[in-house]
Amino acid sequence: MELLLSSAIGMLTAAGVYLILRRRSFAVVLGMTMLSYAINLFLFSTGRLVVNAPPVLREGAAAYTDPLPQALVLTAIVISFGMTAVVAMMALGAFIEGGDDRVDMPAADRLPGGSLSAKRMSGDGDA
Amino acid sequence: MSPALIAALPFIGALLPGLLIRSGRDVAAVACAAATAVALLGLGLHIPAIMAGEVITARFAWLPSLGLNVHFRIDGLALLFGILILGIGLLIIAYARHYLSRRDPAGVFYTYLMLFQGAMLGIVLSDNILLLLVFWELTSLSSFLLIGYWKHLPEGRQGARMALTVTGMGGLAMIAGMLILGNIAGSFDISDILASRDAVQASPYYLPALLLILLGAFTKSAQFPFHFWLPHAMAAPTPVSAYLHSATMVKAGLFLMARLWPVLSGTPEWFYIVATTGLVTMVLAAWIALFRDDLKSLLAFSTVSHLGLITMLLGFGTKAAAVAAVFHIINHATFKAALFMTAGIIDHEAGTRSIARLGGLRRLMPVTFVIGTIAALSMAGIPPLNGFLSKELMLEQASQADWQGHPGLIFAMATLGAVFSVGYSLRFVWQVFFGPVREDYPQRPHDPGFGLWFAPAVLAVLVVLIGLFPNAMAGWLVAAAASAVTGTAQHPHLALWHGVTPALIASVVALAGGVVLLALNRRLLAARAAIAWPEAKALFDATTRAATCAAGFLTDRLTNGSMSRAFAALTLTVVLCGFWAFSTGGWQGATRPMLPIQPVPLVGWVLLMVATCCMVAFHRQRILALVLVGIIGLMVSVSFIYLSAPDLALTQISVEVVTVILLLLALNFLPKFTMIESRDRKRAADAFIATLAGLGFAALAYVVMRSDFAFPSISQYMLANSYRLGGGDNVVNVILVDFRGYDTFGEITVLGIAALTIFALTETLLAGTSGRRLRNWVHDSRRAGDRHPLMLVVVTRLVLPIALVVGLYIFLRGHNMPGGGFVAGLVVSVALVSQYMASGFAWAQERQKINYHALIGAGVIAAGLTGIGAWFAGLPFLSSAYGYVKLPGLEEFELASAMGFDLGVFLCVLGAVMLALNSLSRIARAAGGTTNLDPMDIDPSKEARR
Amino acid sequence: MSHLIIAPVVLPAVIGPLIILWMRHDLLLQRVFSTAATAALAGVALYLNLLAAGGEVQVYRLGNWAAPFGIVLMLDRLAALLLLLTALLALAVQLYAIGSGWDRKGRHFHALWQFQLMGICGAFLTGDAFNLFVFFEILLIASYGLMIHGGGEMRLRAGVQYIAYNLAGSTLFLAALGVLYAVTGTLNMADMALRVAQMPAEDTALLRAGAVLLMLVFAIKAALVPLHFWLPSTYANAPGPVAALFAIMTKVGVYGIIRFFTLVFPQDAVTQSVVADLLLPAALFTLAIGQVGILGTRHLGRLAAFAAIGSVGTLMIAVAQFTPQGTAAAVYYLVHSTLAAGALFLIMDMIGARRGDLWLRSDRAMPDHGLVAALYFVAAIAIVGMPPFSGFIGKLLVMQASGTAPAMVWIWATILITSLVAIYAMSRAGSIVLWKGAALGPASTPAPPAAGGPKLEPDESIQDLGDAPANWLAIASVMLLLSGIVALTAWAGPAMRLAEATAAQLHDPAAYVAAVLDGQEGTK
Amino acid sequence: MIRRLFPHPWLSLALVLVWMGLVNRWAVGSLVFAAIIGLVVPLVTAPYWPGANGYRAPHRIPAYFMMVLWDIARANFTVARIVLFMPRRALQPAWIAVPLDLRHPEAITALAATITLTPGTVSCDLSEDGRALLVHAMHAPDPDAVLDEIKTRYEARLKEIFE
Amino acid sequence: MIGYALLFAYGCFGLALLFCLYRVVFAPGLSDRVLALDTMAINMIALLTLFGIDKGTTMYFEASLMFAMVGFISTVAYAKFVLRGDIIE
Amino acid sequence: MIAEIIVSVLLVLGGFFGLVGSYGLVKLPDPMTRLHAPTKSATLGVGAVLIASLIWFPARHGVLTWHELLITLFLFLTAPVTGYFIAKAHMHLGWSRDELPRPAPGKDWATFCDPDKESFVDRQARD
Ligand code: NA
Ligand code: NA
Repeated sequence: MELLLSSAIGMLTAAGVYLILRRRSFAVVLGMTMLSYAINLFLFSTGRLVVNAPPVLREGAAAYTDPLPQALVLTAIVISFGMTAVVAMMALGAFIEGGDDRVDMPAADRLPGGSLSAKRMSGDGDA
Repeated sequence: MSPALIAALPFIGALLPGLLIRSGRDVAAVACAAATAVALLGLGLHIPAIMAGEVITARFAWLPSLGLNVHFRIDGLALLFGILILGIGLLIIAYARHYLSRRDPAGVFYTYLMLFQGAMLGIVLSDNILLLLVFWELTSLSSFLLIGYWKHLPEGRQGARMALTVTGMGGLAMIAGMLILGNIAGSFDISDILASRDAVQASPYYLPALLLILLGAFTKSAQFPFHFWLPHAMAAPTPVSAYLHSATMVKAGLFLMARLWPVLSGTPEWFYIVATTGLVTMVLAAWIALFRDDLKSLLAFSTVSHLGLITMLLGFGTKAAAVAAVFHIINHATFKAALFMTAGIIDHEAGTRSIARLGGLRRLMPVTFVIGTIAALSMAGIPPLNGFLSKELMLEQASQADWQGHPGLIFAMATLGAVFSVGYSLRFVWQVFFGPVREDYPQRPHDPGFGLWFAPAVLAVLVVLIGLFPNAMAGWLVAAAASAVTGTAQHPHLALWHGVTPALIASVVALAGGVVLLALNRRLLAARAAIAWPEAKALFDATTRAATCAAGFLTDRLTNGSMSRAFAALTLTVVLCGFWAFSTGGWQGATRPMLPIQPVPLVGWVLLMVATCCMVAFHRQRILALVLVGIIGLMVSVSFIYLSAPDLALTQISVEVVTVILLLLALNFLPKFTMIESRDRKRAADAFIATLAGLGFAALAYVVMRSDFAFPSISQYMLANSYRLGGGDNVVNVILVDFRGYDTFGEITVLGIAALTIFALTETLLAGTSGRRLRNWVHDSRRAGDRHPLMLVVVTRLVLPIALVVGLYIFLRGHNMPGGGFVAGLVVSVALVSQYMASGFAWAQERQKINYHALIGAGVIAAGLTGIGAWFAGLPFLSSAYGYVKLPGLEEFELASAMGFDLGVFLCVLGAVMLALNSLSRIARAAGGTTNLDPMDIDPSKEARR
Repeated sequence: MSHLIIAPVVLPAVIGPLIILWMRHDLLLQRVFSTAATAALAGVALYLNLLAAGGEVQVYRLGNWAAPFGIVLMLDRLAALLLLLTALLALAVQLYAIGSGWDRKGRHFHALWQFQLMGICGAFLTGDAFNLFVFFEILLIASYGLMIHGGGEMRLRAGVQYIAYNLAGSTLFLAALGVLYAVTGTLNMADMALRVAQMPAEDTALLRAGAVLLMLVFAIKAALVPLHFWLPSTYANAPGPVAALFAIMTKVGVYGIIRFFTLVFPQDAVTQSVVADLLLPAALFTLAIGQVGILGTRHLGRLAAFAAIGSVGTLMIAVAQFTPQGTAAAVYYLVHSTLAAGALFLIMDMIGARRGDLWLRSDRAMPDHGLVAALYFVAAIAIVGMPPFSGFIGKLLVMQASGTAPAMVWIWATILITSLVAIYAMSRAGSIVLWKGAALGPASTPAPPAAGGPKLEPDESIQDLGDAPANWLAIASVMLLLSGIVALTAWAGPAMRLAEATAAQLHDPAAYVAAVLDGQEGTK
Repeated sequence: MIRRLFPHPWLSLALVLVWMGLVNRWAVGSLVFAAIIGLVVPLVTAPYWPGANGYRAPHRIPAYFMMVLWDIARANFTVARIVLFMPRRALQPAWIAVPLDLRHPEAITALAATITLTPGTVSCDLSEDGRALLVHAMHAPDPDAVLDEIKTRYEARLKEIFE
Repeated sequence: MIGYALLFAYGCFGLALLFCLYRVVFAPGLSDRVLALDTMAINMIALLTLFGIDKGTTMYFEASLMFAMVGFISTVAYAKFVLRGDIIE
Repeated sequence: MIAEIIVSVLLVLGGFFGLVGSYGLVKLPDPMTRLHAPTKSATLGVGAVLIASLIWFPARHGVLTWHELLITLFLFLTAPVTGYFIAKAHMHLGWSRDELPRPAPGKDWATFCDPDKESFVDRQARD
């Protein structure tokens, strides 16, 4: 079981990283989602794996699984949901404002006029 | 007067022009002059004590733990420089009052000038090398401001930058040198350092310290090869040139060498570095000065040359040479300041400083002529002026110096320098004042008013007086200063006539050579013009431009806005660092047995892996990718259930659906497909990085799962006390609302903020240009009819109330069974979403106005108030101290106070989710949406009723 | 136990929602309440400094739970100092935002501002590793909202990058916490310190991995090379006052490293080489990249951003010494660089408001420049570390603290050479923009854009700032920040004594641990 | 007054049952709580369910429900046989337009649901005037028979119940 | 006997999940995939119920209920997206 | 014992129909036909398993739970709507109006209606 879960975590991570390395914001959002699945599973697994021993107190239960990582994962799920919502909205906003959904900053962020040909203008006008 | 007050007076003076900004330039000048005069007076009061060999000190702690303290000392050297700074400063203030035109902001000028004066005075009065550093850099800064005073002049701006850069570089090197020096000596106080000569010179760090400090001194004093900045600083107004670039600032380097002379000098390293640099500078700069056309430039190079001369003298390391150096400092300050002022007057009156356009001013400006000629002849070393005296001393010392076993070398070079010196001095006098009166001056020159020639006249008188009566006029000062420099009492005898010495012969040779040079001047100029000399400014500009371009290239290429690169760097860093950290530690191997693999979980695993692969493969088909995300989320939730985490499964699956809805809302506008943009090589590289990350994280997870806790987990306590102290059977929920309720408080805040951010962004989008763009939006796909299908509307009429009841159930049961406020909030949100999907947002919102802002606010406040409530019981925030209340006759739920907290969670989650969805759907509605009046588009019963 | 310890979190956490609930349509009310709350926060922070000045670590046990089981807030000198710094910076910058009218350019500015403060204060106060994550998220999400305040394409794009990158950072944070929990079985930092110290030497691999991941998390926030790529675009595109507030955000990362690697993983722990081998080179590169960036960039906003990166580099050099002397220097320099970077961002905003854009181009007039130029001059001196301001003192302290380090030559050379680059770059930028711009005069119009390039539109949102009313408030707030620098310079001695006491407390974690875990009568 | 308090009495009853099923405890306290829920929740959701109307013969619902259950069980076997054993080529799917006599949305929904739940047929769409239902049959060699069954077996009964 | 029956049912629904996966991956159109996803959720409910019978616990009821709700909502959302683009209009 | 037999039969039955339903998803030739299969696993497949559970808990553990019944009813309530929507999506994506029977002369199915020519009163969105 440990092998299954860890390989699944690895697979989700790889998928997430690959998608995040794409150039369109939607792929990046999907990658974020994948990554958060991976991390949630991982964080959960730090309580180690137990089948059918949920941490809900009841008569005659022999053992319970570790409840703490579960609480942490819950918090993490919620937070990553909020973050995903914001990034999706922001990607949408950037798309509507800019007309494409690339994630890379356009050259105009770094260079006046957005092109290297404008370098002269930005240079030391004294020279 | 305390040395500290003396040092502070110029700074106080610097404030005055600002405070008196409306009073005009006379008031500013008088205020500054008064401050300077008071400081000079204060300094003068100490003369008797200093002559008696005392050192006046003032000590204030500033940063004792670093050794940076406000320690001042006035000894002979400080006195000498102090008198120069304040005395000439006074003259400059007077001169500048008449020099500056009405358009120039005089207040600003005087502020800068006084700042500089204070910084310079601080340098010479410091008894702490770190404090000295502070003032040192301040002179660079104030000189930057003064050189760039005429902002409209490109030369001014460039010269200011160049001066700042070069002297700044030296200053930075000096920081290191001073720190090393202080650490060797064990103190940063000059008094202590001066006493630790042996320790310093024996230290292995002596040479680095020496080099670094000298770098500072040489750049400041414009020594070769750092001399090039000074001529370009001549773009400054002439009072500045006269003050900073002849009399004071450039002498800071000399001052420093003199100040540290007892500690650093006397070694071969010192001699060869300092004396050689000085010699080369002296000769080279004098040679260059011969050819300058600009008066101020000529004077600037001559200044460089004379600074080289003094540097060389200090470099000799002998006491007699030190005396000569000190004396020449005085003399140079007097004649050079006078010359600069003269040049300024000529510029002011004739409208040009170009020698080629001048000549014949002797008749038109007799006063100026007299002053300028006296000063220039002193510079040339013509007796009986003061320049002659110190030059004789210099030549005397040079004749005794030995360079690598070549005894006459330095003497010969020094004589050559003297020849050039005479040459350019005579050229200054001859080509400016003599010759026929011209008709083509830019403006008709005549002698200026008293205010302008008074200051140089004073200096010229001093030139003559010191030359005639050296011992009376300057002997005492030289003695005091030289004593301070050498550390032993000096009683130099200054005289015009020492007999026929090698120095005298050299002087005569110099005079003769100078006359010859003047005669050959035109031919020399032509010859020099024919050869392409490396222009220092061009070199500097090329260097800085290359540095700027390189920096720009590096910065633009490195931080090029590519997120992919940023992530690749992050991923690789994490993987490599993680691997390195892990592999350099010890792992005992697996200590936990593996759980057996059951077939059904195996199926789930296959599903998850395949879905993930497909997701990557098909991510360009965005809706499909979203469906696959749904499957992956489903599988993750199920695995939570299988591995004993029902709460997680509930949360994951409900978050999942809201996420999908949210992304669908966004995807409505985004392109539905992604182009292939990356080249194969990039994709392969990305895949490699991704695989690396996947393998790394999988390995980490595997190791974690197979290792036991090294210590018992704190969750044992939570399991044991969840019911007894937390009042709930569902330990996860008790952790969430009680043990770690503070986390949850933060978490709902995050959600609330997320929603507010989304709302604010929506508002911004709808209000701005994109609002217009949205209203003209054309959807890229064909849309089906029937927006609000009858069947969905009808079923929702049942599903919504049922879901609300389920939400209530999950909320109330959460403390004891899987569930809780968070999941309940999501369930209710999803239920409301189904209503909105069925009949449209606007229709539903019109019927039941739910203020989502208020829900968020109320939720956070409710959770917060539950926490604050504990304060009234004297307990910390979020203490659930109320115990339990059973509602009689009703459902038997235990109402722990934590439930109030959970209610806050519920409200906040509901409000946040709905506000976010609402905001997103508002964008869609702005894009040409319509609002329906009926819950369903097709309603046959309506006709029947009609 | 004073309930005021939690006030820096609860106060903004209550004011923020109140603003949303009752004042969301009334800007004046928002301004009054928000400013009052920030001022109150500063007051509380001042009180907490007095409380911490006794040298005793104060513990606040949330929910009245005993220490490793519940969450604790910890107030020591460092936390108190950073709270005060945050509150003062926030107050000044908030006044600027009001004075310049930035808070009118979008919705919920003040609510987000309060939440931002809540997150930062919570992060400084918490004694629980996972709770630190939660408050990191609060401060991050609020910063997302603030960053895109006012909208605009470039800002939104930069925002997407900023979020995405920090989401990756959050993921990493969780991974690190997971590993640390899986090894130590605890989340309380003091308890973790105790357990790490008892860790058997042959079982250190996971712990080391966890420590290095945690360090990388903080390195992302602190923008250490090569994890700094997110910063320039973010800060350059954020609204001026927001970027100024962000000056404290990188310091949160620095705080994390100081806290964890003095308390949980001190120098003698099994994780020692994790930090020693990685942090210093990263710091040096950060300094170099930052200062070179100042010279290399053509945009004043990015210039300030690179200056912020460079100052983090200097700061981390001091931190990476992990000696009391180094930490003391770091604390001093931290305060300085926060104020200086904050002021610089505000000044850049003022310049942008007067010129119409922030490109470093010589054909733009700079009207009404005298005061702005003076402010720029002071801030530039402060940020590049020239005398007389605290930047110089800080630089001396950092150099002196690293004077006995093996890599001393590298450290000093990097600091000094990059300082030169920065000095040249700042003087170049200033003389082009302010001197040349002033010489151009107010009447001159911008030159037409270069052929071939897209049309360069002045940022509309900035343009109308120039005639915003109450601009004196904006100038006063910048002066407030700069006067902080002056005070830090003038009272360098007392400030350094405080820093040294802070460092001494940090390097004696036993007292901290004892304060948390001992004497827990009356808790559940 | 009663009408305003109980806008949808049948819904209230259903919710009481749902609550009792959820808490899974037949105690008086639960029942009281369920009653409160039955009162409040329909009131809250009433705005979304305008123009409620009473049903003519609600007592026939259980019988109809049992009949549908039986049909589901029966049809399941038929469909299983088709899925498992019938070759693809032999399959004769058909679109059937069912003209509707029903007018009430609830009734139409109930009919559509019945059609979908009984294996072999799926209700796919409504006509633009709401007077016909589009049904897809998986294997209908004789579409008219299917149409006939729908009309007589289900629609007629639903009309009795609802209208 | 119940053990074998459980095993059989586990196998059936597990296999059913794989069939659904096949249809998700190899489908001519989006609606088929949505259908497969919906079916998957329903099969999951069955598996959960089997798991509950197997382990003798009712702990997983809430999860089943949630799966049912979520399956419904998300299927409607996907379909509505295909039909109209805007799912909340 | 009798309960066990009943439960076992129901489980086998449920498993069988669940499998058949999903198998149909694979086997059946066109999307519209495939739509029929899973509605079966939703009804009888899951239904049988849920009823087995409903019987099993009181019989074996002595606890009566109505939860399964609730889930069954909920599925019965919602499955027609999901089927309806997926069918509409099919029609929208893959069918033209000429391939389908007309509801009445001159009338069309709702999915094919021109969304701009609605028969009811609309007003422009106000915000
Ligand atoms: Na939580
Ligand atoms: Na889903």
